[in-house]
Amino acid sequence: MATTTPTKTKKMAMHEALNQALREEMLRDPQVLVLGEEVGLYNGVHYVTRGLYSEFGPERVMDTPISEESFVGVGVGMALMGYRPVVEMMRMDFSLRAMDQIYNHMAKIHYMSGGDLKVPMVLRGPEGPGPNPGLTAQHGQQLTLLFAHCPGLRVVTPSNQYDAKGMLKAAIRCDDPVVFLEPGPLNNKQGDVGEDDYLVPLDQAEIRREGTDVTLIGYGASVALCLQAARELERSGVSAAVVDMRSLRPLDMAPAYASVERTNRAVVVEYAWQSYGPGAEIVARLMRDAFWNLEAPVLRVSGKETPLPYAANLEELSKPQVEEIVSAAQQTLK
Amino acid sequence: MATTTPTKTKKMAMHEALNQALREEMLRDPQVLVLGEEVGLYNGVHYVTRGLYSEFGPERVMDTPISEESFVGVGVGMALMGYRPVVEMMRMDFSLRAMDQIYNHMAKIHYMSGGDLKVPMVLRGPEGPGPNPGLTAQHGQQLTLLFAHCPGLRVVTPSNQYDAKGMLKAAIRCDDPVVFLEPGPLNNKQGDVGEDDYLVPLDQAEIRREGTDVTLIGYGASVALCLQAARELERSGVSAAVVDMRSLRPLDMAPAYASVERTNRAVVVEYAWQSYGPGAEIVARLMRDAFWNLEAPVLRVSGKETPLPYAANLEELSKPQVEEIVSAAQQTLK
Amino acid sequence: MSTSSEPVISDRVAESPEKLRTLLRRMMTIREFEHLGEREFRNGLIRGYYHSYAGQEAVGVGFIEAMDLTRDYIVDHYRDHGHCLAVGLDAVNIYAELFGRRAGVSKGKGGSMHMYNQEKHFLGGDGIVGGGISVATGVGLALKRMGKGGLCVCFFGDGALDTGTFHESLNMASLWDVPIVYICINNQFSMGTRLDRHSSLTQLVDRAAGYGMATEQIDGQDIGVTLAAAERIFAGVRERQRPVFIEALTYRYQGHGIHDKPHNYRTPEEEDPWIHRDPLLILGQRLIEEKIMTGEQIEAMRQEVAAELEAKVEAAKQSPAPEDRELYEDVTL
Amino acid sequence: MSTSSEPVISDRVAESPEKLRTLLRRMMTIREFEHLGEREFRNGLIRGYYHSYAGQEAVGVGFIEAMDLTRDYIVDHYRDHGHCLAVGLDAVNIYAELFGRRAGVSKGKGGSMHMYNQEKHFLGGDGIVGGGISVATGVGLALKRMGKGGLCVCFFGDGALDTGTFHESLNMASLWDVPIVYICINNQFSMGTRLDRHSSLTQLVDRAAGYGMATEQIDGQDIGVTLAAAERIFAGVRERQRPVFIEALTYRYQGHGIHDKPHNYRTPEEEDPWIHRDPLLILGQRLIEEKIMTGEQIEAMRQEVAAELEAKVEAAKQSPAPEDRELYEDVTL
Ligand SMILES: Cc1ncc(C[n+]2csc(CCOP(=O)(O)OP(=O)(O)O)c2C)c(N)n1
Ligand SMILES: Cc1ncc(C[n+]2csc(CCOP(=O)(O)OP(=O)(O)O)c2C)c(N)n1
Ligand SMILES: [Mg+2]
Ligand SMILES: [Mg+2]
Repeated sequence: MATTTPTKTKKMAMHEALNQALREEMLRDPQVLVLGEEVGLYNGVHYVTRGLYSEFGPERVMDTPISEESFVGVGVGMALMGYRPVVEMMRMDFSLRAMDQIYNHMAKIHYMSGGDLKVPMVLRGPEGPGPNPGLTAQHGQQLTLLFAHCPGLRVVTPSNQYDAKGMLKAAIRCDDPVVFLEPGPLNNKQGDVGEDDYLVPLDQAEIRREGTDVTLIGYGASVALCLQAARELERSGVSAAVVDMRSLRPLDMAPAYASVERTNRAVVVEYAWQSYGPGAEIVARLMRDAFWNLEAPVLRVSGKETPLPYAANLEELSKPQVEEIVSAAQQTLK
Repeated sequence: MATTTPTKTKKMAMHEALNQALREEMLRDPQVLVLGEEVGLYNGVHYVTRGLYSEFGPERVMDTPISEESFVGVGVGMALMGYRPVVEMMRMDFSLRAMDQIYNHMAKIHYMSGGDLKVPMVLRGPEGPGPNPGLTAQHGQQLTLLFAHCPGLRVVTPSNQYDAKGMLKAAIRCDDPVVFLEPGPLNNKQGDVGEDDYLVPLDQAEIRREGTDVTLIGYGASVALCLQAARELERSGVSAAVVDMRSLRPLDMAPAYASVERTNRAVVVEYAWQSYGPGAEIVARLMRDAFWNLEAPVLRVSGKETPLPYAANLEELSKPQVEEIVSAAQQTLK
Repeated sequence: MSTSSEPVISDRVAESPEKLRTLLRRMMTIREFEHLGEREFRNGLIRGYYHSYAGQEAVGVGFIEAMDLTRDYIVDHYRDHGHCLAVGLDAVNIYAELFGRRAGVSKGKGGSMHMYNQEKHFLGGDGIVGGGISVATGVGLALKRMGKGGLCVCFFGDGALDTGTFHESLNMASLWDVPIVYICINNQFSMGTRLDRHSSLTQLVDRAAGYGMATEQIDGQDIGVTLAAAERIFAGVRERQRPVFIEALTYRYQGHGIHDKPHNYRTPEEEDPWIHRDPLLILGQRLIEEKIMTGEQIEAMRQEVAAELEAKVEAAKQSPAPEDRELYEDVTL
Repeated sequence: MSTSSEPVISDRVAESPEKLRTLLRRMMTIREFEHLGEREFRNGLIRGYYHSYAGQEAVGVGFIEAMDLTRDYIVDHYRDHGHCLAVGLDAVNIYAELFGRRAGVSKGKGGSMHMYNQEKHFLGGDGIVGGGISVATGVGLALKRMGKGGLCVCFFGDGALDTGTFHESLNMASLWDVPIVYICINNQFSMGTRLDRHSSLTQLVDRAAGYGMATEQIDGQDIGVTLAAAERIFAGVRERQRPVFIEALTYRYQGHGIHDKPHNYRTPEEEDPWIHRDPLLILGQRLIEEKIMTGEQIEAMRQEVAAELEAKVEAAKQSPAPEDRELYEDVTL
């Protein structure tokens, strides 16, 4: 997949970057269409589909009933016929309703048909505790793991506005089914986005910050926490590298390995629940392939293992904290 | 939870052991009931509910329509009212249809209600490639991980007939919602089962074989592979310990840590797909808490990362192989 | 009990003046509760979601009044504040939940959509559209097994009819003769989507036709109607041990949630006829007509209710936040 | 097109003698195919699942004959061998799939329930009950957008009506005017569960009443009826661009799958009337009555078909297993 570096950039919210990606791809390819709850007339609960209904009309921007299992299936069916549906989950939590379609159809038809059929679709939506606080237990989960474990899917998550646009465009053009996880906490956050038609590859991790003492590894919303922690560590003289995994399936470990070769230490950071969270796989790969470079155990800083509580203090506590990252990093240096 | 050691044992298939557990608990406690597809009149596709319908009648052994999401919900509702429903998934694959009920209701109501409500139910069924070969991509998955990641659930899986009975009985008596995963490959396999009313704790891993050179760690059906590999390793002079995790949530790492303290080496074995599989968490815990005892990276032997293919040779290949375990163990000893 | 889709013209319930006054006060309490709650949301005391029950009071108050809460149970959807008040939970505890405080109905852990109370037989509050329908079916089945004549009342919106679990659950309830009353609160919208854009049939009783279950469409604005219908229907369910599906026609005054601006997708003109059939107005006029209360007395009652609720808001504010360690309580780690 | 639940007495189709002979041969091929397949299962060549189509031939052959496979598409359930034959896939490739060989319809990777063929517009085979219903709805919607008059035919069993996705999909198909024909093959059983023990209404057209969609119950045993109904219904769907729901009444001769012993839950007596209305028998008798074929000619045809299929079995056996590396093909790693 070719990456082009855009010449001009503009500050915008992540939802605007995603909106640009959708709009550009819909203009480029008439097979691209969008469906989901409130994506059309309502303009999208998290603004990602804003303006598309009035520009492209109800045949390409389809409001669905609250039927997650089946409108994912509708997406699969349209994809089998050569369309490129982008199916929105209002929140990824609701994809629990669609797990059968995702695991057993979207992900597997290509394989089960011996390669005869393709399912070029994108399933996307926000996950995790944000953009607003107070989402509570059934609306603010980060279920990344459920997708990442499933062969046949690609699972990606951007950590910034620039990637959000380029990766969503790449996902739409990809012939595999792609689960595109939008970090809820970043939805309304501003950042630089290229104005041209550029793609960001779906299978390449990226070093966000060089460092020599410890490698902080994150994906999606946790990359920002890693960068913050790295700045704090710098003050106490610790040089932390930050790796943004970007894709969880396939998982590109090369940049992490390269960084750990220098730092010999790593901390994996994620909003997901720790036990069996995606970070465990990153640790297990480091164990296998970077063991001899490690001078301390790789630690994890994660979301706390409870349903997301409502009370403000408990909700805040339940998230991975920058201080926890800092202290984990320091612990690897002891 | 008290464990009693039975005085007499008898050889029987795992499905018979499970059947005994159900029957004993139904006799003991009138609040215990069973529901699922073909569990009654048909006597259960995998024989686990055999005879219960004629003994306990249709009010306590309920045949359901093909409505997985909603009959799990029915189980949740009955549990809220003080019943102890045991909900069967004909195959755990079909629980993908019920993921919302499992994640958002069964697992969370206790927490979301601030502890006011309890959901004492068991969700059980066979998973993985067996008992028969040829289950194919939508029927032979091992989706352990999807449950293990969810706070609020207990997730257990027996590796032998004896535990199958004692753990299912303990699961039924437990006030937490329990996902009880029956290793498909073991369903028809024979082994010793206690004839009395005994319980096996839901949160304790167990050393199945002592060894001094390498620790093989498995759960459910993979424990048998570990034991086989251990016997083969013995022939080449390698002494392998085998740890049976038994419970994945909570995860009892103590026996594994103790064993690795002696062996300094470990291989984690599972039928699940490797990437983001439960084994990754076990590796990540060893990384954190046993790092300084390790003299080689902990390796994993897992199911291959593709949908389960049909052709006999491909299906066989897709499973974790004893030779792969042996060679991974030997690699840790290099 | 009608199984047709024709709206049934139920008799207005003939209740004592005292009862009618109580019902008015209860509906007023809900209306005022939501006003103050929305104010406190804007003040920053409430976070996340806020779904107001304003406009729908006659449905919840009518049906819940007819329940026998010594043996009947409720399973609710996320728009649950009004129902919490109707079962008799103290507004202090409901506000405290909305403020995320220890005194909250769910100890501050649940939030707006997740109120539960075993004692009042109120089994949630649920944030997943349709998520409670199968749970309620299980509760109804348990009540049947328990044999004390209890029934389950399950509330949900028109949008919930589009979820597969609605269909699965009604089939099972009918197969198994579950004593349950499914109450679809048809407030004409699923979030910003008008009924005819999400439902292939807009007479929702017709969408429940496929289960061999009695169905009935009722006016959800007149509490005389909802209460009379509820009493008659509950008696039938207890006697026949069969499920029933009710479509209560009503209207959501506010946006879907507090951030939603409904005039993006509907006009003030279409709201008008509903506002003219406001449930508080209808009962108020009846009380005036029947000379039970004067307009001034009604206004005085409203002010009294509002003042009481202000005190409840203040009391709720006094409750401390949960302690940090409570994060890890009520879950096996 | 009827929207009522009354069985419609469709005209028997008046076809050329040649056509009728072809239809008989096709149904015979399916029947014999399944006999040989079950034999090979018992011989150990086929593993896992085997769901026989025997008894239901007039449904699949009738409806598929009426399709225009240059533009129409099929989405099927797991009982798919018969439909694969009806769309014109070679029995060699179907057997090869059942044997897990490279020449298989899905290169040996899918198995009995997972046959797919883009060229024949056959989009699966699906092991999840009801799993294809929404996929088919998407296919139908795509066909509508493509504007070439194509329609989608979606087959599933009576058990699939209990899955929520059935309900969700029909609602969307009706809302969006999707040109799709949902064909419920009501063979009276969902595995070992008789219709009245899994479905609250046993006239399945009635369970599809809630979507404002035309529904029709037809006799699924007489191919004259199924073919005529199919032609009429497809023409209507193309013209009106509206979905239709069909309930085809038929019977599953064998157990649910090859290991199932149906006499554990049903009697030979109740099978009798169905076996007397065997689809091959009905068409055979018609051919004899109309003097198109004699009984001997029919038997000769059966033997010829059987011999041909024996050769196909042998040919399929010649196909090698997939190479080991194919495990990792057709999936992004
Ligand atoms: C499974 C699921 N999908 C989507 C949502 C988001 N959502 C919350 S409420 C709602 C609309 C529901 O409308 P209705 O059922 O009519 O209830 P009302 O809000 O009108 O009371 C939607 C789409 C959700 N909570 N759960
Ligand atoms: C979601 C799901 N649940 C359960 C099963 C197991 N199962 C396979 S077929 C079947 C019965 C289906 O009956 P029906 O839909 O009438 O089709 P028929 O077998 O009669 O053709 C069941 C329960 C499954 N495959 N998928
Ligand atoms: Mg509504
Ligand atoms: Mg059937």
